[in-house]
Amino acid sequence: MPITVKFFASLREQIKSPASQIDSAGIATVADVWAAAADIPIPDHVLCSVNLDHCTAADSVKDGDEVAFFPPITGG
Amino acid sequence: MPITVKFFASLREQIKSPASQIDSAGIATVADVWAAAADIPIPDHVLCSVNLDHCTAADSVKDGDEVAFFPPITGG
Amino acid sequence: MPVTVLDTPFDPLQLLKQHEQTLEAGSVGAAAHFIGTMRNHNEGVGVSSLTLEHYPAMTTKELAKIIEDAHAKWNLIDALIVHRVGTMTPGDPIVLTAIWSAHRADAFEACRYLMEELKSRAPFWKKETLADGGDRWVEKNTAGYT
Amino acid sequence: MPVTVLDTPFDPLQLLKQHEQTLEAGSVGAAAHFIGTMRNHNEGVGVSSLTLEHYPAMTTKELAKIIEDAHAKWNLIDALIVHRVGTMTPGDPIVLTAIWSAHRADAFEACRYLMEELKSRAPFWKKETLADGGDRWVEKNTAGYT
Repeated sequence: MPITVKFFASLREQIKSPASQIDSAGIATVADVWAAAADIPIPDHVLCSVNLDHCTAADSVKDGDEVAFFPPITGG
Repeated sequence: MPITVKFFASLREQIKSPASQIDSAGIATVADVWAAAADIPIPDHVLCSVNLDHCTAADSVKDGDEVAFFPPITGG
Repeated sequence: MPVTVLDTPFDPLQLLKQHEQTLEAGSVGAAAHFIGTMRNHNEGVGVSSLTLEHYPAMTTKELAKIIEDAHAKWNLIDALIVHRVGTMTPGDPIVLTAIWSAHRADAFEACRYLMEELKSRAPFWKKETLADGGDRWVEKNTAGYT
Repeated sequence: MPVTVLDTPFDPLQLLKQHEQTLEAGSVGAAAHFIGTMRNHNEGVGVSSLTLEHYPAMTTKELAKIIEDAHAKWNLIDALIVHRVGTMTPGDPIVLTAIWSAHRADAFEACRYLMEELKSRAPFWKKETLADGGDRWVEKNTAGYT
């Protein structure tokens, strides 16, 4: 199964051709997902989630996970 | 002019025949007003006001003032 | 009027709606409301009705001062206090405090300030009629805002 | 449902009225509400519209967790969060948080907690369309509840 990848808000606009799915081969962490899916280095202050839970870039990722990257939250 | 005296809530019920007006002759403080108007010693925790402002029993009183005594506040 | 004392039941949400219509739309970013309502029990005992006595002239003056103090402490667009007096039954609203401001910290803090100051400074007293037919003055004061 | 995300305008006071009807009258002693509305300016610049993007599945999950956490921290009868998404204009409500409890401290503290946690944990992002026609993402995060 592939890993699903999502980018939100300003981050989505900064990345020219984001991948929405990547192969899990060779992917161990959230940081690896970024490197495989985005065409720019990971910016400071980027937030991330695995399967809808907040996480850090060092957290591990497995086949079938949904990984999302987003800028600081500004709702409310 | 006399001094107007008011007692509120449980305090009003504790005093058998409260005076609603007293002569200002010989009255210097709020405590003097109590002694002239009430038939019991001043209980602990009684609050008071002179002309609608919170005060202490030691505050001074003059002709024409309105002095009130009341138990701890329980509104809201 | 920012301060209202009523001897008949009131609908807090209706009053808030009316009051909002007096404010400039687009300037308000935050509103905080507090509503206190009569419960059917207190300190483990059933309560069937509540009578609120007050010192009318002082109440109005003190509530207006509390609002003035809140405006001095925070950056507020508007403030409202409504308090019921007389005899009420469980479920009846007793008190409404509301703040409108540009930013949320002012609204939250000032709304709580209105309630805590009201509870320590505004001359209201509660007498409960209990489910068993007896009555009692509520004698417990509550701590001020710190 | 304690958590609602809406892509159309909503009336906070109307929703509060509806929700109150589901609660047992006489058990609630305190209600605290917060309403955030869109202002027509931000950081000194006129704003003509605001678009809120979110991460739907995560938003719902995170808001439900915030309510669960509030119930664990305070003694609450009920809690409500409503959040708008999509494009809105000045004066439109953005967010509503509400708490019903027996006592006021729980209501005040939990209502603020809902807002502060929402602002730091729930995946929403604001993009402003400015009065001069340009647009900008709001990039400033706000401090959590402490």
